Amino acid sequence: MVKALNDGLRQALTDDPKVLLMGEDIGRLGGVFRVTDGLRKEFGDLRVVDTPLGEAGIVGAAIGLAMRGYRPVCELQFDGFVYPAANQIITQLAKLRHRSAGRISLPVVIRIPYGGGIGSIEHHSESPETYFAHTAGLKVVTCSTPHDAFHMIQQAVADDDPVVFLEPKRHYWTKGEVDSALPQPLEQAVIRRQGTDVTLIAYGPTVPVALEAAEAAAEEGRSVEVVDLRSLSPWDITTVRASVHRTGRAVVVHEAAFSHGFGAEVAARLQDEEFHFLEAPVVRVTGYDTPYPPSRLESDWLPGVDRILNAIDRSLSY
Amino acid sequence: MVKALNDGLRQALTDDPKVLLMGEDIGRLGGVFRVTDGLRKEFGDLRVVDTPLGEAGIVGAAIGLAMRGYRPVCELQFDGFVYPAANQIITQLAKLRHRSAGRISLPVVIRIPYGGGIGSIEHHSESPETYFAHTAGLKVVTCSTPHDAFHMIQQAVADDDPVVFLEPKRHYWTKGEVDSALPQPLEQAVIRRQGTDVTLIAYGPTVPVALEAAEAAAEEGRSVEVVDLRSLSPWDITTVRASVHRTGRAVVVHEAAFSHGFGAEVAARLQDEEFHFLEAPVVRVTGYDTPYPPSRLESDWLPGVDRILNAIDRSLSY
Amino acid sequence: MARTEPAPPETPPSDAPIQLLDPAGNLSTDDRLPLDLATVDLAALHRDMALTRRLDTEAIALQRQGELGLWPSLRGQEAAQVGAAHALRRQDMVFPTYREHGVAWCRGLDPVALLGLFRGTTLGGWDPYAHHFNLYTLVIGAQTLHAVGYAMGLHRDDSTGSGDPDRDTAVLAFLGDGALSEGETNEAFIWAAAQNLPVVFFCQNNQWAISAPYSVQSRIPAAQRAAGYGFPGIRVDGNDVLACLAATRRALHQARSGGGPTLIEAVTYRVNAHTTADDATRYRPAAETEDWAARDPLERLEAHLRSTGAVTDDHFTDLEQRERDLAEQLRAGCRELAEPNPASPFEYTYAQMPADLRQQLRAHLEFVSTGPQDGERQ
Amino acid sequence: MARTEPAPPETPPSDAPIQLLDPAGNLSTDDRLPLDLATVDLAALHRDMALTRRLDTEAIALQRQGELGLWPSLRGQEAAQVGAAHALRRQDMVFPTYREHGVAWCRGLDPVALLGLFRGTTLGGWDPYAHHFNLYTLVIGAQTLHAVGYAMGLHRDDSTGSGDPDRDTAVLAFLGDGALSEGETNEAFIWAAAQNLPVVFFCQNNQWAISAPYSVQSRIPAAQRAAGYGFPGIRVDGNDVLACLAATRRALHQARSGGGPTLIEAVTYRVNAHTTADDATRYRPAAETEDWAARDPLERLEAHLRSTGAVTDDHFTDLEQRERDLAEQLRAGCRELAEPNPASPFEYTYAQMPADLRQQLRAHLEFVSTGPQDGERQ
Ligand SMILES: Cc1ncc(C[n+]2csc(CCOP(=O)(O)OP(=O)(O)O)c2C)c(N)n1
Ligand SMILES: Cc1ncc(C[n+]2csc(CCOP(=O)(O)OP(=O)(O)O)c2C)c(N)n1
Ligand SMILES: [Mg+2]
Ligand SMILES: [Mg+2]
Repeated sequence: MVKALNDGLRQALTDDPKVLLMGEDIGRLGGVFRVTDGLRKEFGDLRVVDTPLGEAGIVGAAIGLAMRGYRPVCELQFDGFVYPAANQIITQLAKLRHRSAGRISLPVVIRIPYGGGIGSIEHHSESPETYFAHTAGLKVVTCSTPHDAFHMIQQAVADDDPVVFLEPKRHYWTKGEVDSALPQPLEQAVIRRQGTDVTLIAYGPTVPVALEAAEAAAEEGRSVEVVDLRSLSPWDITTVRASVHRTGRAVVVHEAAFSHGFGAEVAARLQDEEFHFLEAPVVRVTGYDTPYPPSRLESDWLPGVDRILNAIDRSLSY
Repeated sequence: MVKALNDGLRQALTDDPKVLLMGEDIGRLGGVFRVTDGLRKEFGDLRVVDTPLGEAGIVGAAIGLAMRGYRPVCELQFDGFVYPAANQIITQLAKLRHRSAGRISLPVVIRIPYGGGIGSIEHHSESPETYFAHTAGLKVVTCSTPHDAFHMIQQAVADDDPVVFLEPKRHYWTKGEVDSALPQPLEQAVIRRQGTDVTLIAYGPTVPVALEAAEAAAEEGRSVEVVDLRSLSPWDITTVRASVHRTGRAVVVHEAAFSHGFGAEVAARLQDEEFHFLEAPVVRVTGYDTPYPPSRLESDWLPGVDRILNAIDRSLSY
Repeated sequence: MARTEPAPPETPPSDAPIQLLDPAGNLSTDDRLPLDLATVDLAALHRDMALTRRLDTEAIALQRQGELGLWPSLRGQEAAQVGAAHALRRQDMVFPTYREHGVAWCRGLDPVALLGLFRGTTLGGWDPYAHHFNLYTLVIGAQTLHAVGYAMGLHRDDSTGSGDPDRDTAVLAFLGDGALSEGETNEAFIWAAAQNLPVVFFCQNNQWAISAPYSVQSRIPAAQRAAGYGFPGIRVDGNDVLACLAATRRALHQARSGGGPTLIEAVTYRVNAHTTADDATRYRPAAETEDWAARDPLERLEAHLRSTGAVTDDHFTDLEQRERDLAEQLRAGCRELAEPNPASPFEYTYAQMPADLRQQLRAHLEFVSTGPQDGERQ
Repeated sequence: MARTEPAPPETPPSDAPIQLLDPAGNLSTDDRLPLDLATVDLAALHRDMALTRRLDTEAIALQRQGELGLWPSLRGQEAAQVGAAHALRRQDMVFPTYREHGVAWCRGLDPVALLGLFRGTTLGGWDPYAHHFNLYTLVIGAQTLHAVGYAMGLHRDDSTGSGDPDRDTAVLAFLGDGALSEGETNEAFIWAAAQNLPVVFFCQNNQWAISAPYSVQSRIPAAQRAAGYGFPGIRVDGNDVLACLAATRRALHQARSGGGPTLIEAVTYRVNAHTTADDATRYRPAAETEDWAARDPLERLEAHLRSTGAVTDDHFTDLEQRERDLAEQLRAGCRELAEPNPASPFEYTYAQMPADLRQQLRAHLEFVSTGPQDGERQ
């Protein structure tokens, strides 16, 4: 996936001279995950900018650059280090189009390697998507395959709204085909696996886990449909509803904490809009309402195949 | 309510010499809403501290003070100005007990005048509760009456965990009895009005609106129970479930945006835990998924009595 | 234990602010800041200061009449703002706070547009690109980083150092003394310094951040902050329009030529309360305010003009008429400001309205059109 | 248009860092920073530096063996850390970053405790109050504000300026050169300056913030930052343990006496990569690293001790044994570090576990005990 993102960013830089990348360690080093490897050499230090160490500065400066006609793609180094930029993201980036009655357009992308499962230390495994998805004016997307990574990063750059682009870091080294001809609309969910008994809703880091669980469930004779949301704000409830309409059951999986995690919104919408079709409550399989634990505990703490299978059982038991 | 908060803070300062207040304009001015009026004079400038203009500084310094044995009560001047402190709140204040395996205790209160409806300019009418309630390690509470304000602020100060204390600014001037002898446990919801047809769940600024709606519904022969959550993290689902168990119907009201607002969590929990008892979907009456509008639009934008009555109708139509 | 706040440390006697026009209206020169008076349109400076004050006075009146929710008065700061604004070239970009009505005026904004934000009909009110004057920013310090980013864009556009006066461009970012304490402001200084960006930070040190005197933020002059980052800081009498003009001209010129950032501290005073909602008597002595009133920036320039005869009487009579016209324009314009469309928050949240939001809008419009008006609910 | 980043502005030739012990091990004096050698335990300094290095070397080895997930090496920074730490009094409070293993060692922490964070068995690992040494902070700059708050507490406790050596207390906050660019760090400077707080900021300018050379953050020496806030900054050779000791002693003394904050810039070098996960060859030339290796802080002190005969041979043989013991202690201790209890995240989120969380814990424990172990799901 790193390679697909790198290719996508190279393409974006090539296609539009106004695109530029900025962040800590993205130039000389190529990023701590090498997502921007080689790009500074190729496009120069004015387009691939090693910034000072200040996240508010990165996003704040990106806003100014966008006002001057640029399309900045910021990297915030880790999920746990986005908060110094919260003020610029929430009070400025998300709101300037609205504040200016549409006169100011801020095509800024904020790339964030996110999620757990790689044995990291504190602040390097978090899932902050709720903070962004709850903030009107931001788009929030996340990719789960190299193919999507390649296309979605380019679509995000081309989008005229600010996009928070969450990169599931534990799948950075996942390999997969990239069909450069077939992008899906950015905001559209994708059914990764078809099934008839229950709909499993996942995104980013939990999609492969959900597919694995679906596989395991199949061995027990359960037909699980897996929806990859891809876009979290806006999110494609149409695809989800259609699936749940067929299966009558839904399980949502994410790494973020349970309370006010994305699953809450999914459950709230489905219980409202599919009230008569749901045969069981929407079940959530998520991180717990604690800070992210030390890495020795993470594999149990994170929602894994077994917990998902339990949830499917529970859903089917109604 | 301002008076009740002022009295509560005075009591807290009197009871414990380690309590101190800090924030922008809270001393000489007594706070832009006069909540801390007179306290600097009474307790001195070392205990009621006019700080420099920096929200990260306020919360960060409060953490250090707490580590030295103090119990700081910070004021962040408005809901829209909490974001520069997001990093200190989310990565430090909320997590230090966990990080230190319980060795560090941070009894810090963060007071925030919040919510809309007072005709203010941008950033002065927001409802950031989801950001905090989704953050494990923080407690989040809000009061809707002077009586609660008086007690809850003291309970928050006495609490050994960090508490985000949301003050519904449009009810600052609400008058009401304060019975100094009768505090309710901080984390417990209160049934403000009993009813049998539908449960209306509100907190802080929307409680009086909910009561008004219940009143209006009563005239149409509908018996509406109104629950005031008071505590948003943790929240008292036991009281809510008991009520919904009786009524079979629930409507949640808040000013924060619809998507990922508090109502999502309430709906998600209820559809799961009261699946067999809910006779209608949990309906949400909330702010919209837009930034807060210019004040000339706010009265329609905010959830008001009519929208709540519509929601009750909808719930009862199932 | 009757300890109070720690005693201020001994600070070196600070440079007195540079002054080119004293409170009595007499010119002086200062080697540190030369100004060729032949290049200065004194009448225009005076006119803009007077009209700015009138604008402010009218807005306060409108607030008192309930036409505005709030107004942050700039009274006392007219010299700082008009002086700085007169140093701008058309293409220079301005990032104001919420108090730069004088700069807005000089940038040619329709003054009525300034009222919308405070009337609650809009959150913006003008096109930031048309006048090269950004929207007001209410979050203290946030705009300084936008200024830095814009300046990074200028550098990438080859819009500095070309020598072409119509091409070379700088950014002028305004901030208050309180804003010096926000982390973001300091990050802006750091970025500007390290990248040698074409941005001028103009700090109106009006002595107060709401109720906090400057001593709460710092015990040394604001201009010295720049030294910590390695770029020049200059301290001028902010009630002296000539010093403000000269300092800003020089700094903008340096920025446009590729010479990097400057921090200007204009030492001035917020004569009125923080906003019309504030009560300054709660935290500052009347004597202080009176003291500063004697250093009024407008009277100072007027004294100069009258004593030197630099302008004719026509200037003053003409100006009086313009002031009356402006007042009338504001009074009428304010009441005529368009009410916002209930759909607008939905329309302007994203470039294209997402389907879900469209549904929310539909429900909202139905509610607005049938709901509250007739007192009946749908 | 082959423009690149803007050229650095002409900066005045910066003060060379103060040095009391040169790379060859010769003593010198500097009027700006007197040090009475009679008060210095050279053998202890050397011992702590050598053991700190051994600790670091062992930890790197443990990481290579897969026993640690990561290790941020302090190699090259031993003089800065041990020098600073030796200036502390017991009651002084330290706020480290994640690289202050040398300070931790001098504060008497069990060195094995330092490994837990990087092994993933804990997020903390020691009692911050027992050793007056806070937990490591991974969010750059965040700890500087905690230091400021703690110092505010000291002021309120009457724990400065009493003249009682057991009572007067200061705070020592560590930070890197990169941390100078975070807004929060600058807010910490502002608060410390305005309130004249008993806090010393010790910046190890090791020239790099991961891959960013210092020039990305600033083009003037870090010590000058303090001047912008109005408190003293001092620049010392960070590979000279005596200069680091002397500067920190003086600054801490001043802080304890009520004289306010100081910023110390210790000019040093991160000899190894940022962490064991980093590859420094991608961004910096080997020649630079070799150049700095010649200024090794430990060799410098050793050369001095050997040439002056300030210690006996026993010192070195004894030290070798201690180093071996320490290595053994770390190797054994690391593997014996207790695995974290799956209940601990739940137990430590709040003082009292809320009912909902208790239910989550119950479900989790059931899952952990019956779920994954036997490959069967419940
Ligand atoms: C981040 C933030 N915190 C707090 C406020 C509330 N506030 C509004 S104006 C103000 C004082 C600003 O003082 P200064 O920068 O000196 O500007 P002045 O009002 O004097 O022009 C404060 C604290 C805010 N707008 N933004
Ligand atoms: C707020 C924040 N942003 C980014 C990071 C990622 N990061 C970890 S260390 C580091 C460099 C720090 O450099 P410096 O302050 O010089 O300390 P050093 O590592 O050299 O000791 C960065 C960018 C972080 N930990 N915190
Ligand atoms: Mg001010
Ligand atoms: Mg460094």
